[in-house]
Amino acid sequence: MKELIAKAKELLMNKEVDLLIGYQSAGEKKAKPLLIKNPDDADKLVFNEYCLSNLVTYLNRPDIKALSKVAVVAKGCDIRAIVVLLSENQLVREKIFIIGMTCDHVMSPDGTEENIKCSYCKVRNPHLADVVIGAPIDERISKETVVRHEDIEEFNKKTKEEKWNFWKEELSQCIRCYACRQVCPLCYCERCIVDFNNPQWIDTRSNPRGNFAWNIVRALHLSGRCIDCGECERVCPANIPLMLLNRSLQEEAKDKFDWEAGFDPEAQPPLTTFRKEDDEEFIR
Amino acid sequence: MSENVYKPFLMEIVDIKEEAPNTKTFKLNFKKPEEAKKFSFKAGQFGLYSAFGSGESTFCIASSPTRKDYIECTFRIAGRVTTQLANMNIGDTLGFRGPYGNSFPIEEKFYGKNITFVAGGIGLPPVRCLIWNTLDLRDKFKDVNIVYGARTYQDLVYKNELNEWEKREDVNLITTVDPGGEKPENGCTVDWKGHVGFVPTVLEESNIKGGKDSVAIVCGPPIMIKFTLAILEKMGFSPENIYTTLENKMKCGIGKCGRCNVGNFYVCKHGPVINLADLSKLPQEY
Amino acid sequence: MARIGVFVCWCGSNIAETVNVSKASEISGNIPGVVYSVDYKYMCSDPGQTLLKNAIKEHNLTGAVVASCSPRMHEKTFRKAAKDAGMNPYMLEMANIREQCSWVHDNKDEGTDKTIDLIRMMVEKVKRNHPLEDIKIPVTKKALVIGGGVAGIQAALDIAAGGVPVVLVERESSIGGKMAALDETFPTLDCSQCILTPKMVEVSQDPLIEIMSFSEIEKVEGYVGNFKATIRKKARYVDTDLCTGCGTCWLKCPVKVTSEFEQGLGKRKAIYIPFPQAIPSRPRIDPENCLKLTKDRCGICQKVCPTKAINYDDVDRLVEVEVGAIVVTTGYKIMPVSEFPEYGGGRYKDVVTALQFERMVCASGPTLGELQRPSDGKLPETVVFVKCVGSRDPEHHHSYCSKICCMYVAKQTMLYRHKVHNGNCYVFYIDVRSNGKNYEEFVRRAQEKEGAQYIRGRVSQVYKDGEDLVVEGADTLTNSQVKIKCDLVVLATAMEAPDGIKELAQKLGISYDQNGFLTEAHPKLKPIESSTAGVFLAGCALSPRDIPDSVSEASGAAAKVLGLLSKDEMHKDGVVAFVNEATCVACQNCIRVCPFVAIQLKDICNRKGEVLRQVADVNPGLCVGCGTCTPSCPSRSIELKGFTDAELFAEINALAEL
Amino acid sequence: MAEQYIDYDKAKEMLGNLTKNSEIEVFGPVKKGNDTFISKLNQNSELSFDYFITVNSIKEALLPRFEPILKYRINHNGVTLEDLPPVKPLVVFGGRPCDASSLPLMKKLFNWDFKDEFYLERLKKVIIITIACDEMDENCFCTSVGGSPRNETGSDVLLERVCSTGWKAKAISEKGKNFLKENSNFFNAKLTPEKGYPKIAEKDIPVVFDSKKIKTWIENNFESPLWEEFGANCLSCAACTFVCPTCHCFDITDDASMWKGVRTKNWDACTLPYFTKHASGHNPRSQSYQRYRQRISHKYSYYIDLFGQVSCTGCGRCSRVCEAGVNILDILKRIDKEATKGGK
Amino acid sequence: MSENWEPKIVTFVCNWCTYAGADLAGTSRFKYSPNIRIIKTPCSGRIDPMFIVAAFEKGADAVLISGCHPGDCHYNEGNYNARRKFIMMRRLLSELGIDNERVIFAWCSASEGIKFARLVNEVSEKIKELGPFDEYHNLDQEER
Repeated sequence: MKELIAKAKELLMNKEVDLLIGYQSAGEKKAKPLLIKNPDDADKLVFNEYCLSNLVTYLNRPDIKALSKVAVVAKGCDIRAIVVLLSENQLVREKIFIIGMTCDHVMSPDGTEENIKCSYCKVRNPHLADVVIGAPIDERISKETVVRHEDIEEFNKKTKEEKWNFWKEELSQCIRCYACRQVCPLCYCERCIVDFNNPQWIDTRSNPRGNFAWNIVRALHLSGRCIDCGECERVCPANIPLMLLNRSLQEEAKDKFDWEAGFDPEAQPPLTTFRKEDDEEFIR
Repeated sequence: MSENVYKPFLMEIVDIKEEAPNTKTFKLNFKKPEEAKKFSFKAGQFGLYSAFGSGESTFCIASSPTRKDYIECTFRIAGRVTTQLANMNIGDTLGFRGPYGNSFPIEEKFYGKNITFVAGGIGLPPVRCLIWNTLDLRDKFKDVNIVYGARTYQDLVYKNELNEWEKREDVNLITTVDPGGEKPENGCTVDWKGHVGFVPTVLEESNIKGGKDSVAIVCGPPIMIKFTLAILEKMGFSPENIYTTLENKMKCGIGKCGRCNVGNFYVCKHGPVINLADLSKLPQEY
Repeated sequence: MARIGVFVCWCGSNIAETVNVSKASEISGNIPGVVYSVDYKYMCSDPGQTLLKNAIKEHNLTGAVVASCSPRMHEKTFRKAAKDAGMNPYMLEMANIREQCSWVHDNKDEGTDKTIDLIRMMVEKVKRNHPLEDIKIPVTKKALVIGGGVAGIQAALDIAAGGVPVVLVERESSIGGKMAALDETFPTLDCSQCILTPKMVEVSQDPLIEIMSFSEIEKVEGYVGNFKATIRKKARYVDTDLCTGCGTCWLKCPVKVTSEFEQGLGKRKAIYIPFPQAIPSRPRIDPENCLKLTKDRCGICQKVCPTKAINYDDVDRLVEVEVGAIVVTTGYKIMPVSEFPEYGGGRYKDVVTALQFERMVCASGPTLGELQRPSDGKLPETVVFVKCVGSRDPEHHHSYCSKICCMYVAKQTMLYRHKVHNGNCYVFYIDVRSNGKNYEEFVRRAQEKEGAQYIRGRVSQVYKDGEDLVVEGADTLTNSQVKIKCDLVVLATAMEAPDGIKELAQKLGISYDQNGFLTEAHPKLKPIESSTAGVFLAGCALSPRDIPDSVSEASGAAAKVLGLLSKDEMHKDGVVAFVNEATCVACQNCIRVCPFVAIQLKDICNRKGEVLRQVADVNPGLCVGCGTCTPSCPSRSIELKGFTDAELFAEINALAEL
Repeated sequence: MAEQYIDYDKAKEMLGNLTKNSEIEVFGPVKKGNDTFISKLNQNSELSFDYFITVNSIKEALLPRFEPILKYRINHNGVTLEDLPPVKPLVVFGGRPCDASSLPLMKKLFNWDFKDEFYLERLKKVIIITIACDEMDENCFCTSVGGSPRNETGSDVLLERVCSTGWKAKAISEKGKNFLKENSNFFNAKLTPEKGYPKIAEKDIPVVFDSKKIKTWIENNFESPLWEEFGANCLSCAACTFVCPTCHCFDITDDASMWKGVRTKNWDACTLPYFTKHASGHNPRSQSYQRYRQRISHKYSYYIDLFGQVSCTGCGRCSRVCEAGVNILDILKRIDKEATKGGK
Repeated sequence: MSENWEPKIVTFVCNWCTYAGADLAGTSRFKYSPNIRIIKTPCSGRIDPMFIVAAFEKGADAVLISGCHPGDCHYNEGNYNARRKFIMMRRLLSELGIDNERVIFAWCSASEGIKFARLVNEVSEKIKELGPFDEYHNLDQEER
């Protein structure tokens, strides 16, 4: 923590960055984002296992994008979002200063359970960072490991009908607050497809039809891009298990395109390229 | 349940005029004569026009309240609703609900005064209603000046009426197009006799006088309004005597949907007509 | 204002038999926006088209739907009629009620219902259609040919013959390419130089052709009809304008080095022309071996030059040329023997490539046609040729066939036997591919009349036994192992994509395959077009070819260029992508998926010229209207005119329940 | 009348009974994950009564997430408007006093000049059965805006916990009295009030700011840089407004096939980026802090100008749901402090 | 299910291969079920996976998507790009419990008129077996 605060002060004091995005405490076993411009505020910075938010999402905000340089405190999993944003021309690497935090896992606010994404984490030691803070941590999963998500495996035991009923029930509770979209570091469109009305692709009413279309399009637009930060699911006020969809598409991208997002900013995103030998068993 | 406030009148399109590229004027009759009888409005009020299947869009009522039995609206194609409206034919049905909002204080504030209208581009329709209202009660006012400009000759709306006003002795009409707008390569089909220059400049160079007895009504794109207001104040118009209409995004038109407010000023209820003195008290959120 | 006319065609009984056309027309008349509907026996007939034209005029139609046969049949016809009547042709759509309805269904009720649906779908689409204009692109009437081998020479000559100026860029100091190094050519055994050099001279004398030798492509910008190529003229140290090619300099030059043109078998000077018939006949200085340039000594050439053409301070220069079309004829290289140590390549001097063999037997070669083996100059009494070295060998090298080896090996056996009448020559082969005019006869002649002994099988190794080489291999026909003692081994090594081709392809925005050969736009129907409009391909740049194929492709490419540049401006249809700049966030998805490199990033600047943000920008000249960009755009900021989402959704929407 | 009690089982039975009647809509607390939501009940709903406060408010019952306001048919000759189904009577069980007290507030708006009969009709037909609070957390501040854990405003029946499995019922309105009468067979549980209930008293939730001071500060400080600080964390989603009992903004959209259509009023939120964006691209509130300023100012200033009352019931739902850590109470306290400091 | 219910199959095809293949089925008079409605796009690359959703929303019981065989694409790569999108869409739909039999992908060339006709018949038969896609259509609730 001392190191973090010192670094933050240094960056702000020397005007190396205009803004620093980190975490502050929000009570016991809770942390929340902290956006500071003044070096004196750096003392509020904390980093602990309750720092769940993916702060990278703030880098997309127009007022923050307009700044000349911004520092962001990021865990390895968060940096994966930066990688995707770089590969999609949304960030200029020189305009961000990445304070990478080594991180073994984060905890949900009730403070007992390790967050589900952490069990699949391959980046406990942050990549791409300008400075890494924290002692190195043993990676429990190597980059090459093909991850099988237990929740997906479990879910896929259901029959078609069970799946349909499950999602119908879940998605009918979506209130279309777009918290999932707004928190997602990869949802940066100037105009979301749901705000496009000529034609109206997606029913804006929060009726089941609109909710299906919205969640389908969201999952599709994240396919091959989602970096498993789980923020959408975490912020969903209706507790919809959105990551079930995102994770299954991650698996698909891995299986079919040998692709995991968020590691290589130079690589071509999988849905903007192809291989001639891609799977087409399903095509008649 | 009693009356549904969101239920529109069904209107039939009885005439369509192409005013400028992508700009049309509809003349609308009530489908039910009894609704027409009950209907009245004041200059400056607006309504919500439905293209069934696409939704509603807000425009002012462009015809004069002194002319009964029909209403007119002028719109430019901008989004989904206006696109569908533009596709309609004479005889087709659209929806209208209104009139909503406040109006110009003609009797209280305008009678006996010089009236100056300043409009740019698609800003003429909101004041056209008031222009005809004024002209229909011409003897209640002193001088009537109309300064109207658009980017090009093509973009001037209500060309027939401009001709009509031009000919009238009791109206001082000044028309202008932006530099280049008078040229044939920019679509000008006539030998342009009006001014060439931006509205605020042309206004400043005119012989129109400000003062206590003078009221100005300004409508047009934000940038034009901004410069025009400065000129008007310089010409001696007092902020209380400069009126404009606000055009915030609206959905319900009746003060419920929470979209159009500027501070505590609900454009759909307290507006859209507002004078500069009041406007300057509001937060800059329009 | 949508005023749409619907025209239902009977197509005689072709449609009317299965579709109640009058009912379809009547019901279509009730679709909102439809102001006129009619059915007619033959819409495509003259009276049918007149009916359409008159209705457009009389009813002031803004759009029309012709329900008849496939648009592939008559869309052009009806759109032209619509245009004649003053309607934008893209405001007419066809509902295919013949091929996709009346001809495939039997039940008249079902056919009629489907017809009405199809009409309704098209009416809804037409309501959302926008008038489109054809795109006109001005063209620069000049062509660039990259690569001065026989294909490039042919392309340049043919283009110039059509009256269009050509810039011919060659990386080496002379044009001529690989063919200039060959001795005689199959299947006629005419001398390569005898047929090539006249063409080289022709090129040099054609006033419309500008040769830029010892030059390379630095950068290519622009698009079809409007390319701007930057060419690097490499430092030659000889002013080609002043030089007369008298040859004094290279005669006097004291430095002798290995000649590339002679495939390492002969020598050249540090100032040199690669071969006597070089075009342009202007030397260059090899700066790595020149004493003046390396050690600041000597300077003889400058002293002896009668025209003061030598300039030791020469530097690379960049030249820009504007051209309307480009032909890429960059040829190939062959694999060196050193890649095949198992065959003694690189270890034994007497294991040579086929191209080296060409020089060894060539009358203008280092030995002036005296066949001598490299190691000791001995006349080889036994020669073994090995085919498919590096080709058709997916485990170790290339999986493709180099195509010409079968023929030139047959030729070389003959050349050998003509030099050494009682010499033995053996050919190891997998099979013999001789599918060209007079090719099979030629191979048979080599085998039957000229004494070449063909052994079917692979060579396992080549080793040395004293002075002799021993070739060990399998004869799969007799199923036996063979060992042949010989004096010389000639390896028919594979043809490969030349060095730098990938970089060049990237500069041109064209694609290449896993072997580095350039990819044609369509393997069958566009074999000499690249994926970038205005860039054409010929010869071995595409894949191994023989001379007649390369030359005919070059002529084909020239014809394409002449066709393209024949008009002052190109016209293409208005179905192209367009960007909504207000909502584009420049994520580059569209740019990445566009198969035609038609989209680029563009800066949006404020009045001061500062870059505010970037957006995608479609070059309508390059866009072919496939629409692959559209689904790739998450915010739907790029759409395809004529197939917008609004138009396609309208069709889907028209299907909803009544 | 003797005191009436209802326990968990009877409550379940009653609500189950009410759901059988398809002519009324019943809302009640349903558990999902660790949270409880006010949801429309059906026969299979699993009710839960052990919750501190529901994630969402009872707003959903009276102002549906989406609601048809017009139906029409399109044909060649024009358009025909169709009748809408009548609003059904409702029973809303399990809201807190900070839910119920929003109803009179919202009524003022929907009754302002033009009458939105969809809301007003529901309000007429609804039975609000509120459960008084016996728990609180750091986000609660009802007392600062005139409420209390046992506030009766807006409720028809108020239930007060007397033991771990039941409540004492109190009719607040005429409607409530009738409801208790009609359902007396469920409100006849034999319960003995236990000691220790209710667990909290009004004084446990101290008044922490003065809403009058806040209004004055807002009026005078539209351009204050503090707004940027308040809204710094905001990511511009609508979660806070959608769970808020008093946020009422909506959108109107049409959904139509070729031949028929429905016009619908849908929840919308001033915090969403597109809310005020014009077709021209101009957006009066383009930045997230500006939108957040609108939200607070609307509740604590503009609404008072229009209807004389703060449009906030102090439920704290917005803070609880905000995962970006925007906390309305912190902000209001800070404004209060600023206002005190500034002496205005 | 009403007795005379017929499936509604929305078909998105590319202009160069499958549309031409369908034309060939016509000129060859191969009969097939009248339950399909073809929407033409220039290339399978233009077909957005969300068209499937749109079609279901508008009452389709199945969606058939067809383009050129790999290597045949008129625009070289459009179908390859499309294929990746379809892979993702298919997985997503199956996660949601939507029957994969209702979303059919096929390559059909300009010469495969018979394949096109057979395909339509097979799909039509299968959907008749499965019945109308009421689950999806019923998602469209006008009121809560």
